[in-house]
Amino acid sequence: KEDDSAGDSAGSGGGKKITLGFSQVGSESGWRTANSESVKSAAKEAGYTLKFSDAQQKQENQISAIRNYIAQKVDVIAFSPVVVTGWDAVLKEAKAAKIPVVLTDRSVETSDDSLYVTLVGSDFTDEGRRAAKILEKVIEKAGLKGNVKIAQLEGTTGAAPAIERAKGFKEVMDAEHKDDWKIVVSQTGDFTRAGGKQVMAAFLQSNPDINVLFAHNDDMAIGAIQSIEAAGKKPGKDILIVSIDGVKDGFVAMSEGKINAIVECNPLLGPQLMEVVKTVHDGGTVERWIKTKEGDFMQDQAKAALPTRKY
Amino acid sequence: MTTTTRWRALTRHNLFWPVAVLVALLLVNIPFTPDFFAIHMTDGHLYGSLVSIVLFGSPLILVAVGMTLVIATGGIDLSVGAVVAITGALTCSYISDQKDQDALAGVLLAMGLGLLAAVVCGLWNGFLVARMGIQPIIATLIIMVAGRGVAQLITDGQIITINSEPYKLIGGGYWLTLPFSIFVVAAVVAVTVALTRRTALGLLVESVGGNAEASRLVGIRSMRIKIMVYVFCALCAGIAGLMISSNTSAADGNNAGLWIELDAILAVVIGGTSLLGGRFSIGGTVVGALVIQTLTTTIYTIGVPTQTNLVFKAAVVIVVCLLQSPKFRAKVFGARAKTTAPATPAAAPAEPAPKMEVS
Amino acid sequence: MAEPQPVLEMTGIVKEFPGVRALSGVDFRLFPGEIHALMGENGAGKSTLIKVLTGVYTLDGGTITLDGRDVRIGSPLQAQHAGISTVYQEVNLCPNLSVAENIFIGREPTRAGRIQWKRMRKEAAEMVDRLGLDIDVTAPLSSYPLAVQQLVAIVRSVGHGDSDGSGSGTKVLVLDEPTSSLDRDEVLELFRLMRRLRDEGVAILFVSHFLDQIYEICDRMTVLRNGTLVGEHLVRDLDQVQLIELMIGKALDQLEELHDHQLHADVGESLLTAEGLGRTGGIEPFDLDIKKGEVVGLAGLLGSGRTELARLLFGADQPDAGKVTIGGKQVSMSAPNDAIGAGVAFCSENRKTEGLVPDLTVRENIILALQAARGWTRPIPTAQRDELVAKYIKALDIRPANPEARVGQLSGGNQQKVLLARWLITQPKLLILDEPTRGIDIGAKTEIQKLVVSLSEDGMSVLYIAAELEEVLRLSHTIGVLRDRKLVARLTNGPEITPSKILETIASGEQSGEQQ
Amino acid sequence: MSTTTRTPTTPDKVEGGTPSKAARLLSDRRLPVLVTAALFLAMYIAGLSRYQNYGFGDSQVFLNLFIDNGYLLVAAVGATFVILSGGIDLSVGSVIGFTTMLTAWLVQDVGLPLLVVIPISLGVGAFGGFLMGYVIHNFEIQPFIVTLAGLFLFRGLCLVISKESIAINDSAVSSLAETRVSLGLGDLSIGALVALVVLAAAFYILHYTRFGRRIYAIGGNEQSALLMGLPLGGTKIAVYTMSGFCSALAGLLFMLYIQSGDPLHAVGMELDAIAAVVIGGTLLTGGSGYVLGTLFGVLVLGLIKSIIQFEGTLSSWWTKIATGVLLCAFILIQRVMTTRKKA
Ligand SMILES: Nc1ncnc2c1ncn2[C@@H]1O[C@H](COP(=O)(O)OP(=O)(O)OP(=O)(O)O)[C@@H](O)[C@H]1O
Ligand SMILES: Nc1ncnc2c1ncn2[C@@H]1O[C@H](COP(=O)(O)OP(=O)(O)OP(=O)(O)O)[C@@H](O)[C@H]1O
Ligand SMILES: [Mg+2]
Ligand SMILES: [Mg+2]
Repeated sequence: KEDDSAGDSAGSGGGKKITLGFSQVGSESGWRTANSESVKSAAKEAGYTLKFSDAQQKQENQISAIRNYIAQKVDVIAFSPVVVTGWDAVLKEAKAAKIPVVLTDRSVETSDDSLYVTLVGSDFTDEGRRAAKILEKVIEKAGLKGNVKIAQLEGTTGAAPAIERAKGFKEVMDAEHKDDWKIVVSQTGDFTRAGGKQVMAAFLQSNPDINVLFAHNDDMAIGAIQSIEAAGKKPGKDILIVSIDGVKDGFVAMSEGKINAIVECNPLLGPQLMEVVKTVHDGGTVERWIKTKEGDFMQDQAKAALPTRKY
Repeated sequence: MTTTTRWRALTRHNLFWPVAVLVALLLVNIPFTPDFFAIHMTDGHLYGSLVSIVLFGSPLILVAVGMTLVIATGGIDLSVGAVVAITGALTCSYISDQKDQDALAGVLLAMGLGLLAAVVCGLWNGFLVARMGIQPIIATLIIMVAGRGVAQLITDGQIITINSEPYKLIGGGYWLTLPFSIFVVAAVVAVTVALTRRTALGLLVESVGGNAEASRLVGIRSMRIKIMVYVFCALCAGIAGLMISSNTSAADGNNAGLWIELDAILAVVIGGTSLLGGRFSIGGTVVGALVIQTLTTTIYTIGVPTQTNLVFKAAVVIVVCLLQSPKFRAKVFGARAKTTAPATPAAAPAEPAPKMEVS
Repeated sequence: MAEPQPVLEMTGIVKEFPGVRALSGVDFRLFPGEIHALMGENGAGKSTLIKVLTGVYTLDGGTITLDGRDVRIGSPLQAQHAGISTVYQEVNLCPNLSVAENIFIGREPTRAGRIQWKRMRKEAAEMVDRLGLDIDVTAPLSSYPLAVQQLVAIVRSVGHGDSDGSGSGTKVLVLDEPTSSLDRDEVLELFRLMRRLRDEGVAILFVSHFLDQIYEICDRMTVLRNGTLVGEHLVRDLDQVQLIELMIGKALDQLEELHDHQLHADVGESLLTAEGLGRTGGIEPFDLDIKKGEVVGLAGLLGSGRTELARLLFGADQPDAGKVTIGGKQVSMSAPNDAIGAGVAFCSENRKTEGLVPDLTVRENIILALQAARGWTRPIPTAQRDELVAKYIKALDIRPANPEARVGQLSGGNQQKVLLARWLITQPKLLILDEPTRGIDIGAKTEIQKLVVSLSEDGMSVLYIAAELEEVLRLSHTIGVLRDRKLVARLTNGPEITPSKILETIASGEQSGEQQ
Repeated sequence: MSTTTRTPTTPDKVEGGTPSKAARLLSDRRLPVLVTAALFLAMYIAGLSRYQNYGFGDSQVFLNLFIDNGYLLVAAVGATFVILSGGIDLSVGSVIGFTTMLTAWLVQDVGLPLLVVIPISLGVGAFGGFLMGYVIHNFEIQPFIVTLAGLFLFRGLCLVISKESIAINDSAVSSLAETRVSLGLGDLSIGALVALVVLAAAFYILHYTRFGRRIYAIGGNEQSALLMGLPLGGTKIAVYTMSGFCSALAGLLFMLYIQSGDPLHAVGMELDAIAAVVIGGTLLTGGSGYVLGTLFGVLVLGLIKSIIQFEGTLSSWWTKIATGVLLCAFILIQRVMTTRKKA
């Protein structure tokens, strides 16, 4: 099916329109959907033909999608890998077919660095580190004295963001707060609000003295806030909350004073990706890792930032 | 003598083992959370672990109750999770479009809309299974796959957050100091029990599940009954969907009710209903669902490391099933029972033994 | 006959089920080269004894010796290895497999582990042929009626010895009511086979409720009552009356009276008319007229289409031609509901697959049809229900008389009675009974026949199918004769109609008697 | 009764009707497989005409169906055994995931050679299946539940080995993974070839060994099979062992396919396997079906996936909806075609 043939004019340098094959992980969260939308609209704006496929969180689907892109002879392949490992074979096929590959969102482990051109995206471990750093500020601001008892709401067990965010956070904690910070409980909330709420309710029963919550994403934090309130405590005051992502609802909660700080993980990397695709297609060189523009937000910045939140 | 016979009668009761496991699981928490059974007033409502088990377990109980009837007819419904998602998505997106999200009429209408969608899903499942004769697992797989897509289509792939006090009541609110969802569950369970045991529906369902051909030949309109149970199951899933979305005041098309079908089926089986169809027990299902929810809560509170959650769950499931298996009990406890009570068989009278316990 | 060593000896056998003591201290001996009848009323414990012997149930007490050695048989497989072949009461074969496979499964001819299908089919065809059956052995078993399935089961168990080639062969052959659904021809064929095996030295245990058959073929018998041993006798030492008295445990008075009963004459106007009703592959289009209070019997050989005819009248199968009028109104026979709504009841010959819901209780099974007719919204009031159920349990003498017992745990005969009760309770206008006396003991059989007579006197019409021609003749006003799945004749009963006359009609396929 | 005269030579036994009826019934049993195969072809041709310009017609695209679904085929063959015997195995996906983790861990972290690791993994999978079969048979617990516990257990064990995925850089693995066997029309991977061999072996076992026929018998009627003196327990346990083995083998193929172990690999793949078996015309109640049908079931699922990828414009949720709709259309058409023939 030939579509979008009307948008030809915007193509690169008047030549043939670039065809980009993009394999998305899935649509497991609002963040991911915003990411997909960003890629789609940016591709349209840039006038590329976009072949988009959703892998439903399965690596095998992504691999077969990439194979199909190779069979269809697209110009550039981009994908957000479901997992970091296991891409060598299919990337070698792409290389053999002389199709450049751009990673988005996260990196892969390969034996041969030439298998992909560049990575556009953030780094989950770094987000964990930033979360720990900003927690320092939050604690200082709130004037919390004594031991910091942290409850951690992890993402889906085995999922990379969950593992790496926890890793980054722990790294900083072990290095700088070995004595005064302690993660007293840690469980998976599956990145969902319902999960966050349920797990937090149980935490508050078994460890009523928790005073800090670190959630691997905003949704779990929002769920946890409800449980904290149900237990008669004040989120943001009795229990300080730091989370990652920066979705709109997170900012709303932060502007209400219920979340103390958010580490942003920006999904809107479509435009950046399109630029990279064009450069790569035209044979230009790009950096190995193009970081997305992201910020850390404290409560006082929330009100101002809220209107700019799109997703 | 009388105590031993009473004890034996008790252990023979079909709810004995599930309840025993439930109690055991609750007790496991004590060393980890000493005031596990404590319940106190907070903000004008009761608060405590037991309350939250019931609160968070409500959706599972609802889905499992619906699932029980489907399983009793010899079917299975994999689509409940998707129905949960669709109902929540539709209701929340309707409410979020309203100017005044607190308007009761709007909320009711939204809920009606959501439940209607659930009923449509149920009708479709029933149609495929009863009318077209497609195997239930595959017939309901269709909505399981497509339904989540539909839910995400409705929510645009985002989590829709709403801010509606009346809607919050169903799944997250309190009434008479208790979670409102307890009342919803109680009502649904009561209606189901009444529907199946006060009318002849239960008998007909068991008959269809027990021997479909014989049921046809006694003139039971099994097609109608099957469609009915699938619709009922979807409706229960729909109510659970309202509850889940109301609990967090948000509709998550992708994650709401994810894998709830497996837990529901597990609850039904722990409750003593056979997956082959026939005899069913609503009471057993409720206990089964509580066992699963307690297990989940226990995992959270006793500090099982996340990576061993599933191993722990598997171990408990295996233990429950082994305890419920008469064969296992005979093999493990049988030897001991024989040595401790040799008098009982000898003393058994020649006349017919006492009437069996009837539920 | 000098007392040789028994091949099988069971002593002090005890078997308990929760709430029931099915066998209490039964002794049983079986000698090589004899055909030994196991007798007793429904629920006496015959099948249980057989299942204990073959390892289906574990025994709770007693010993079994085979060839003088103590044995513990833990499963039917072990029983087979020990040389015991069994045909159980309910047909126990795999409906999804072909006839040939059912005969051979577990011991298929193989070469280097590979099944030789051709050889297996050929041998199966020969074996089936030897019993006088002419069927396609590659067709799935489920495509044949119960009687054929029963024969296949017999072929399987008998064939076990010969084709094994192992030399050991069958020492003991157990047949639990194998003749209950066979007609005369097949029975004779079976008997011929049994005699041959007996002469080869096989010990045969035979269960049947047909006393004539017992007297025809058996040498010795063991009588059970209520799970206890009543006695062991040589068949020639006991006459039928004595035997029955042993079985039921009291003097016998009313059994004979049916033999010379008069068919009542007040047959009313037409109740059901079928015109050109038929189904391709089932039965050719036929006309049939059943009057109010009339008993119509169907006669025919095995597989002649009696069941098919009955099923069409009930809407169990959908006819593809013809119409049915009941009470002056045309009824579309698209589903059983239509027929039930018009007052037709159908008691299937195959109680296991088409009749009972084994997991439900006796009470629930009995009220099922009535409840279905009332619809789910109108449950039968508890008091009325219990009264009705109690009444029919008593009337049909269902044992155990516990309405809470699971039907699946009842003895075969008692299950049949539950099925009957289910339909009697709906008080239909036309009652179709397909082999209602299958597996029912002699006392109950008479009861059921008396019941049919009294029902028809009260104005109920009955369509009666039974393997025994005498039974049909005794009860029916009119007899429909079927042959090759075609209704070939309708005979009005009278003194000149005898079993041989009917057999002649079947053989010639023509209406030799007077036209209706 | 005793007075009955011998039947005069009855010209008995229906001749004409029987064979044709039998033939009809026989063909009925194979019909679902034929219909599935025909529908698969129809779907493929439809895909051809729609995506011709995108290289759908390339024979490699067809062969990719085997390469990309080889592991699923092996898993589905295992599931076919279980389903034919009247059971069900929900642990398939988890065992696959577990095998990838175990092999990756053994090869990468422990440093065992692949040749040692393969039998270990297969053995562990088969042993897992054996345990489940043992519990199912000996304690008479419903297979659905036992294997559900297996699902939790093996997934849990994956995470116990490691929460993170493990890449395999073993040269033996990558050379195996990258080996392609040319068929003239295109290439097949080792995984695809193994899958085809497994399929052939399964066909032979099911139709030409006593064990295979026992599986059908047990699926047809377990109680009867027992009374007919078939070794019920042994067969059932063997069936689950076999399924465990197939799952582990599928796990190895999957490991080859993606050259890594990850605790979240193959989540929910049991449903794909069961769906493939059922689409292939096997009855979930057991006793009826063909392993060839399973092949077409797997191919149909793979084709649906390919078509959606070729379409290339579907957003995430439309992908799910389209999968459901295609599946539904397929099942309905299959159903209508098989019933019309019967009437
Ligand atoms: N599985 C079982 N569970 C409980 N009770 C049983 C079971 N099987 C048989 N019984 C009981 O054992 C008794 C003997 O039954 P059995 O089947 O041996 O009778 P039978 O002599 O074969 O009768 P019939 O002539 O009707 O076949 C009956 O009272 C029956 O209800
Ligand atoms: N040679 C045969 N012997 C027995 N049955 C056969 C034979 N040939 C065909 N049949 C089967 O007989 C069936 C019709 O039998 P039906 O059940 O109506 O007979 P029936 O007269 O009721 O016999 P039964 O005494 O077994 O109840 C057909 O479906 C056909 O498959
Ligand atoms: Mg019996
Ligand atoms: Mg018949």
